[in-house]
Amino acid sequence: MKAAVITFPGSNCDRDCLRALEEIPGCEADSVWHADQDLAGYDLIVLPGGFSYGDYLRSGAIARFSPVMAALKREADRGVTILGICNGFQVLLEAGLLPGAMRRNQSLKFVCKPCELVVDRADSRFSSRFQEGQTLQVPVAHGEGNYYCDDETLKRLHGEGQVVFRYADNPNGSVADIAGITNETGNVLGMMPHPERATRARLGSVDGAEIFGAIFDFVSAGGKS
Amino acid sequence: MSMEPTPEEIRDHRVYADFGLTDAEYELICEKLGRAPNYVEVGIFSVMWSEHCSYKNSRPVLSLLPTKGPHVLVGPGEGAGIVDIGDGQAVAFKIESHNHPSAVEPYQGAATGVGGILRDIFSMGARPVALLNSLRFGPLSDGRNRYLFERVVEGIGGYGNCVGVPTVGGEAVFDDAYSGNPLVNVMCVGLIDHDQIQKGVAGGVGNPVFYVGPATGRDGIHGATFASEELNEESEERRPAVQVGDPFMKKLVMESCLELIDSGIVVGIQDMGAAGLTCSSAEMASKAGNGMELYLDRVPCRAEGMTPYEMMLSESQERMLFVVRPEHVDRAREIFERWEVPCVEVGKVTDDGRLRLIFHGEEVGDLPVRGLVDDCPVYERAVERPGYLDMVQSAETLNDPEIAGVQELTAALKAVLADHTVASKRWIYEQFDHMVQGNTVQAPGGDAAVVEVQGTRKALAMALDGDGRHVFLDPYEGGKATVAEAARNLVCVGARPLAVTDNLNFGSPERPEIYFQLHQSVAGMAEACEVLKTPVIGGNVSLYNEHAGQAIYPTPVVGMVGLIEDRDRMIGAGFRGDGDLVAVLGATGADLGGSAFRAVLHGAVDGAPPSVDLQAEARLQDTMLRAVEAGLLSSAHDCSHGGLATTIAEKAIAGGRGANVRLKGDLRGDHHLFSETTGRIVVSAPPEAKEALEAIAADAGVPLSWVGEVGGEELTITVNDELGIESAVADLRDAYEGAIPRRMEKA
Amino acid sequence: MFVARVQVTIKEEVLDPQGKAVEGALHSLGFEEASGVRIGKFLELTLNTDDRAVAEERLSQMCEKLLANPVIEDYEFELVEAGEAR
Amino acid sequence: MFVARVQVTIKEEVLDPQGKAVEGALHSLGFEEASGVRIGKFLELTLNTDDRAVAEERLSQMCEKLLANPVIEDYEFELVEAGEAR
Ligand SMILES: Nc1ncnc2c1ncn2[C@@H]1O[C@H](COP(=O)(O)OP(=O)(O)O)[C@@H](O)[C@H]1O
Ligand SMILES: [Mg+2]
Repeated sequence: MKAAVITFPGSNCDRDCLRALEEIPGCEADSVWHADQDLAGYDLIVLPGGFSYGDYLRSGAIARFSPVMAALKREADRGVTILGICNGFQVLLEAGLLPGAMRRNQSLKFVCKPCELVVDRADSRFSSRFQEGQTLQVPVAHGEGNYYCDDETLKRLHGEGQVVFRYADNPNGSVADIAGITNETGNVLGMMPHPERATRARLGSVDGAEIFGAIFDFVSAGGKS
Repeated sequence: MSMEPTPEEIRDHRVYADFGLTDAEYELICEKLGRAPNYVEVGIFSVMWSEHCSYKNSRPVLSLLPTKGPHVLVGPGEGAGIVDIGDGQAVAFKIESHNHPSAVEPYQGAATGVGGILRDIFSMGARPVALLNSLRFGPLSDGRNRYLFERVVEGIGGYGNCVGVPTVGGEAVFDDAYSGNPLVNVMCVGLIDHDQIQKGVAGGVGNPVFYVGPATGRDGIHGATFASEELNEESEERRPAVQVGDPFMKKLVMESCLELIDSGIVVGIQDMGAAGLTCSSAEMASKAGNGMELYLDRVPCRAEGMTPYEMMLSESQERMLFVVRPEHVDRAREIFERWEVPCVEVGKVTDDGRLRLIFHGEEVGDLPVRGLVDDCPVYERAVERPGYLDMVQSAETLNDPEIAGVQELTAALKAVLADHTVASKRWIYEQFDHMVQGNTVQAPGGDAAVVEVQGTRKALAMALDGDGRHVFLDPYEGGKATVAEAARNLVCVGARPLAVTDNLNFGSPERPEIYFQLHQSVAGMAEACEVLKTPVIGGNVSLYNEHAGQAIYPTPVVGMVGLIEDRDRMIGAGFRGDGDLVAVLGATGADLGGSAFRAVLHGAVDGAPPSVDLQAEARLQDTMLRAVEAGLLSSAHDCSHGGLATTIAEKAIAGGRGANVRLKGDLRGDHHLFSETTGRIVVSAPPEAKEALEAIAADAGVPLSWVGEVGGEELTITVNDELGIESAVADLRDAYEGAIPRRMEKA
Repeated sequence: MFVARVQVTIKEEVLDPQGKAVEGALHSLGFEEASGVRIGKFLELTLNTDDRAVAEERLSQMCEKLLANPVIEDYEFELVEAGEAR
Repeated sequence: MFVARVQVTIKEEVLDPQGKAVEGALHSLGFEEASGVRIGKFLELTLNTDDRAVAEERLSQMCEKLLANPVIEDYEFELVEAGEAR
């Protein structure tokens, strides 16, 4: 599997994501600068967490105009697997690749802690290593993770099986406890929790590694789950 | 510019006095210059000769501290100290205060404090891997204190979270002594290879000098002076001294500077911290024994019509100064262009030992570099033992009516656990990203934070400790205790303490009784550092912490870093396995002076605090490390505030399991449970480890008593067979975890 | 030259956690008369053009594209000729 | 009843990193004509009082105490009688 991790000015989980990917045998991961315009040849593109452009104005609002984003859209349309984590999720929302928007956490406070996630769909390319209803330990760290969408969109998300991860104990006020959703075609996932921070037992959990692992399985199987 | 006073007016109207210079200092400046200084020159002298930059009041005291050790690669004098951790790697760390800015604008004050300390670390060439902070406020029952606390925490998070350096630990203390003058100390730890260590030198005559970072504004002018005076009603008027941080820009400046350093072309680099362009240029020139010429027209400015005075004294954030050889200029520019960080040539290195300022083709300042940096007068202040000491120390702390019976004692324990200084600091650290970079293997909440060194089996442990109450009651013993506790925190996770960075937070040194506190506590710290073999490799001094004439508790804060050779040996504070045995290492005496128990239950801060037997402490810590190395222990937790009862309760809460503990001894029950004798650690170990642990302790002559076993969901503690504490762990957790949130929700 | 003053507000139907919190704080400070607090953004910028119609058109684009997120936010602006008193 | 509209802006001499970043983004989107971008807060609230003078006085207090941080921010407001068209 060939993976790309995009670095926007202000990304700060890019190295962590690279490291998590490199720990998978058979995975090659490149760091890609936001000014690059070519993403051809990658099986997975990761938009990492952090504070792109300081998250000034709105989180993800400025990064979505980075040169690399046009290429990302192309790859997304082609069905390439795209994973937006935390700030990456916010960028995908702002870019319209996923529906909805982020608000400030209900507590108005940044929250960093281990979090319990419930797997809502085990048939996505991101969650195939889990059982439906299984709970995972994956930490969150964000100030604007309070997911919003209108009722109609929510119905559609549920109807189309786009909600992949839910919070067992909602840390931020998100609509319907949503922690991670895909687009309609299921190749783009945005999630607020950080799987790259749950890749070694010493960090408290290895559940995050299984998310990367599921993507690896999908790609290795020639893009069929 | 025409509005600036002339040299004559400065002299006649004593304008220099507004900048904090004395008449004698002004005379000395005239002597150094051979003439009366103009406005920009007197401004520059005043910041360079402020306490914050010159240490003119504290230098005689600082010289007491041991600074050498075989593993010290860089000691005090640079942006940060650096200590070897083997295999060509080293750890850089330093602490810094941002007390006064935080009192006036808590969010930005704290945020820019974090920004400043990060600069100190990466300007040495080290990549920041962890941040810590030490906070002190008045009680949270007061609205203003809650506001300061809330905003300071947000500011630290707002900055640290954004730059992507995990905030892994710290401390927070609440006491009336800090109402009106909160303390905000921040520490940064970085990793570096030996061959990458940078020094802030302006070497090579003729080399160009570059300014990096955002434009200079009119913010923070005279910040260093502001930090060196007492707070009063007019402090709010000093608002221009408050700066706004830009963590996003900082992240870019940091990454680009690290790349520049990595490229190997840097001759010298230094951050523009306190006193901005002035301090960085003068110090870099001074360290190289050179001079520097600055072309002020080229300094990027945010506002129109900025004067040389404003440019030189601004403390706008996120700026750096560096020197490279002419042939490397293009390479340097390329790096900053890629990161979209402004980088401008603003001067050159000269050989005449002068700092010359050129503006619109005219020389507007001409100062001797040595005079600015090294010739500030040093003051040996008068020392006088404060009158209060005899009074507080002679207080009877052992004669209060005994708190007895399981109900009363359990209630007392819950009250101590819910004291906001003792209570869980989760409310704080959950607002900090303590996991970014993916190396945090002991999150905040334990005795020390632990961060892995990527690509090795090593890990770094770090802790920050201060105990103003004990230092107030006995400066010398309190100074010793502060160092001893920091080291003990490190050994509790299995780390060997390496070195110290300290922050001396005191009142006005011009008051003899304050100078006594400063002198005595530093002497105590020095002795402890000597015995525990933890040299001081850097630090910071913050004096004049007074509000409305009232000084804070004398509060030296110690930041310590230790090394864990094998991360798999690391242990935590919480009970781990049911059936494990519980032991107390160290002896318990009747030490209620200055204790949390007395403060919470009797409302008194008095008595003689526990004295510290440093030799016993060294043996204890050594024993602890040997036990960890032998893999004997399941957990360890330093016994400090709130005594054995609190320590054991914390172990139960952290481990999510109960214990059955039986204490024996000659002390009164409540005293046994809550005494704060130093030099104790509560450990748990599997039964099979019992004999080996006994052997190690006996060998070192460290008292060891087996007091119970782990298990169940209840904590019970008997003293001499009488039930003292009995509670579900969940109820203890509620008291401990709920204390700060409940106080903040009351808002 | 125009000075643009842009107000970006969270849509009515979207819960505004910040507004709620500020309202609570106002009440606890004794400002009981305050209600319905909504918090948004206020932006000020200068537009280097002399044609009001062009300025309006361009500013609308800026708002649509970047300054507001149409999923949860509304915007409103006014243009004032630079130098003019407001 | 009055509706209050409050604008909180960062003081002239204080750095506004948000404004800087947004200005950069506008330029890279081709909105070269935009400059001097400053970002502040916009608040809307209802005041349950019928006396304009009282409303003004109280609103000033709210701004001083809570809504603006006088150390680095300025504020401005207007009061509109509820129901009135703006
Ligand atoms: N309390 C202290 N103990 C030991 N060294 C100190 C102490 N305070 C300051 N120093 C050292 O004095 C040197 C001068 O500090 P300084 O240049 O003022 O740093 P900064 O500008 O970052 O405040 C630093 O190396 C610092 O580590
Ligand atoms: Mg420095």
